[in-house]
Amino acid sequence: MVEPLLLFDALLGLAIAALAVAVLTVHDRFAMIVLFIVFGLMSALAWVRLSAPDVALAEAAIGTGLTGALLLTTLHHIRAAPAAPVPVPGGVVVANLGLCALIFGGLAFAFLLTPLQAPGLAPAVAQNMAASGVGHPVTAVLLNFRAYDTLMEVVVLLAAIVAVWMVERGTVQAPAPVLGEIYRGFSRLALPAIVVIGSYLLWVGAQAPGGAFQGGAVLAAVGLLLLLGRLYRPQPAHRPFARAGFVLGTAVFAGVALLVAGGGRLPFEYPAAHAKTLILLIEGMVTISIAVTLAALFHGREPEAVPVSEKSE
Amino acid sequence: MLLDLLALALIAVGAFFFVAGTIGLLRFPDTLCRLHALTKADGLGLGLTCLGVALLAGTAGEVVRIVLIWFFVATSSAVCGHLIARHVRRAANAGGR
Amino acid sequence: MTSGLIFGLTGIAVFAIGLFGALVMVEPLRRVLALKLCSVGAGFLLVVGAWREPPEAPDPVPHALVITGIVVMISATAVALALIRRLHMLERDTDD
Amino acid sequence: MTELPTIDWPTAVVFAPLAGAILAFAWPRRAAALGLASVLVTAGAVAALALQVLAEGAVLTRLGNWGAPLGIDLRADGLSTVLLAMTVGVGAFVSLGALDSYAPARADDRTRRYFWPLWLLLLTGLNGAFLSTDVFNLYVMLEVIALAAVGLTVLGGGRAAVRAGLDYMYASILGALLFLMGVGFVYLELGRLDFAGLIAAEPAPALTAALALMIAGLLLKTALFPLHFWLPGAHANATAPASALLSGLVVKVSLYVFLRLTQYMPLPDELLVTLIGALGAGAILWGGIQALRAERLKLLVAWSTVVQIGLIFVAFARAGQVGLAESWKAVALLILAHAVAKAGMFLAAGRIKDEVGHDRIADLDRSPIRPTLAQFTFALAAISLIGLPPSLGFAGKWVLMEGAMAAGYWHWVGVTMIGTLFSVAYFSRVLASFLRFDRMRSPVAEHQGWALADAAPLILALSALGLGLAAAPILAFMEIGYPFGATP
Repeated sequence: MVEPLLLFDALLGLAIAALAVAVLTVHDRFAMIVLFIVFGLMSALAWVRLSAPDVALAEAAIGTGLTGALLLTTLHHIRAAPAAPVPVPGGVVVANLGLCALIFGGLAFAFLLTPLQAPGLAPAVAQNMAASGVGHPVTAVLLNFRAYDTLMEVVVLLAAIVAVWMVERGTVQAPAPVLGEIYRGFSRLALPAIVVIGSYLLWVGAQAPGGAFQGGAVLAAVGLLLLLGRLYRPQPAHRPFARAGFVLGTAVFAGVALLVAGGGRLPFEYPAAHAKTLILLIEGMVTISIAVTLAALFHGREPEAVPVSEKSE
Repeated sequence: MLLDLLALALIAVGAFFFVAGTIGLLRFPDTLCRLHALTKADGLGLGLTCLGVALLAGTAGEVVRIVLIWFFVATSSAVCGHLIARHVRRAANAGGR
Repeated sequence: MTSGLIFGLTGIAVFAIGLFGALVMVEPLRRVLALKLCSVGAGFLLVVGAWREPPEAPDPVPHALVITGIVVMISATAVALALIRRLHMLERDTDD
Repeated sequence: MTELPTIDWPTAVVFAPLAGAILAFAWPRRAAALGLASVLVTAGAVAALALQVLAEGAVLTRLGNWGAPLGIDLRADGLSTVLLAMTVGVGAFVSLGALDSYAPARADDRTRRYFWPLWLLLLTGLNGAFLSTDVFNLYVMLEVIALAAVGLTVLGGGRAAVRAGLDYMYASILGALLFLMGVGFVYLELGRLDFAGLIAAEPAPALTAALALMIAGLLLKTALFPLHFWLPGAHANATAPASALLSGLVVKVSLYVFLRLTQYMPLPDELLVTLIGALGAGAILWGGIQALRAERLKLLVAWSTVVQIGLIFVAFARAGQVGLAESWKAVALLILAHAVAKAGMFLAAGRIKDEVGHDRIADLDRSPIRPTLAQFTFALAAISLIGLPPSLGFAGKWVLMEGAMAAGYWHWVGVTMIGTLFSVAYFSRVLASFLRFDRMRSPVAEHQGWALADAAPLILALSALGLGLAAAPILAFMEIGYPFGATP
């Protein structure tokens, strides 16, 4: 029963590598992005095969779905630019091809010489699961054992939105396409469902695959639907709320990490009795921040006071 | 055992329709024809696959989730098809003028 | 031959392909995609490092690392894309 | 130190700037006041940490009380603490300089509002990186630094700055991803990510691959020749305080991580050490030639960063087979000297540009306005970068040359001397134009010899000069916690 699945894995691996090549070589830029999305979904499938459903969910929602949306909206803005400004000299291409082939060979050689069954940290995680406050090992690692990394990851997201707002000052962007009535009807139908699914993913993360990042990404889709259907338009007056949304996750996460310290406890050392509550609180706030930030990254520029002609339809 | 075989058959037929839709996508001449092949065949393939998987599901909760997945994928692909077709028509109108 | 071996090699190949793209491509969007390919390749390697022959459960630590990596990568991608849009706007304005 | 109670100083050093960043972003009207306050609080926390390190030796914080390798530890030994002090010290004076550079008369409201959150996020990342003991945590910190640094690069908003920022972004992400791939190989082989695991590890093919990937990524991020292509544009086109932070502090982090990693995972072959030294020599030559040809003051200063980074790698390379036991001191001193002097120099260059209105070197001596104090500051910083006594740069070069001569590595001595000659040559291009008055036909206009804004760069340049006298205590402090001796 193992052989057909291995064959499937091999085909999937080949397809993924081929898609990667296709992303770089296809001429049309729209096709390039679509191929990338297919590539991302195939990678997520491969990670399911490697028994990593959490990672697959995150890659499908964030790494592929939202990244794809970001790429498409950027393509929409720069579509006037020439596709390939300057051709690269053939010699450079060949030299780099050789270099990368060499790197592939070296890395593959090192990989093949490494036994894959190193014990890793799995036993240590299993041993401390009871003290972590949650039942799902990946969530325990993200929100408890390596919570400091996760806090800094939220900081990276905060840095990204600060930088994006700073970069895109006063840009008047290409008008978004009008999507029509059927789309609006669909988004009204889908919005509540997405909210439920996102919240469910957040909640279930304590015990099963899911969690703040996947849930936040799904909720960010709400923002995308609203922005695309012009059901919500960012106004300059909303900026304080947006800023509050961006920093909420970081602030609560850092605040909890510091406040639990004291009385002989260290930062990030949640009291055992309240660990689950505190982790859920952090996850909830981080989810909101992630959703707001990702939607704002999709929108791009900071909503600024713009000339009246721009505001009215 | 019989149920398993039936589920397997349904999924296999579903997969066949997906493949057929994909071939249509690759072979048909223009966007509207491709859309025609894709949405119809994939809709059928999706339904059959979901039915097959639902037969294998262990609990009622799982069946409900599969039905929900079917519903949302079906509606969103229909809306996507509509949006693409709409875009094509507008582009054609804009080009024709 | 195991799934881990197959996908480990896939990941290294994707990383090398992405590296090539990052070094050679001139088109801004394609360079961003090449970098994203590199990150998926690195993700593959970590997920393979976590993988154990079923029924043994995988190691959760690398899974958490890859999720972190995915979020970090979309942040970096968003900033790069904002710069691309801004640069395009500035260049278009001066060309007119 | 009983009067330092329950506050955990390593955590405070990372969280104080983070809190400042959150506040400065959430209340843009108060950004400058909140930002400056938070930098000062961070400086206080670093001072407290330094006292604790002095009293107790290396300080270890087991975040969440799990302990590495399951959890993440923060560790402050002498070297980390000195670099933290360098970061907040330089950062505090650059912050003061920024108050003037981004004053309402000079910069728009946006620039002022966004500088502070970005700079404080950068400070969070820098401090976190110097305290980290976990390779994946280092990757995340490098990304925090990268995004904040790119934001600072394009703060001016001009086309050249955005283009340079985009190139910097590509290089930065690629460097980080090479590092991440290396992290993957480390986990594949060891099943853990902390430094203690690296130290205890036996050599293995996967670790060689990991080291190669990580070093490639770090060299790209630190802009060692020939991977320096992104640096001059990014550092020359940013606004002056941002350039000071980028050149003075940001490139030092990847250097620091490089130093730590090569200590814990020694390079397998001396040939590689020599190769890195040769790249450093290439940086000295190429950067020197480009600095001689640069037409703009800030571009010249940016190319001088390429040269100085080359010099630091030469200092690293003279370790040879003996290992880093001795040569790391020269590296650390040169890092310190360059950070302080280059930050002062960029701020002074910014002041000159602000006052004169341009920074074309050829026309500097035609200007009717002579910002003499800024020019004096520039000259002082140049003295440290050239390496004249008693500056910190001199101390660093002295340790480097002494070691190289003792080990019989005469080629590295020669390279260092050539680098010094180049520095003299390209800085004297600028200094000469400061001293010449004969090309100015009209009488020197209303004299603006100095302003309060010159204080920050002047203090930095004077520190670069004066700290050379304190090189011995600094070296002694850096050895606390045996960064490069017995296992920590």
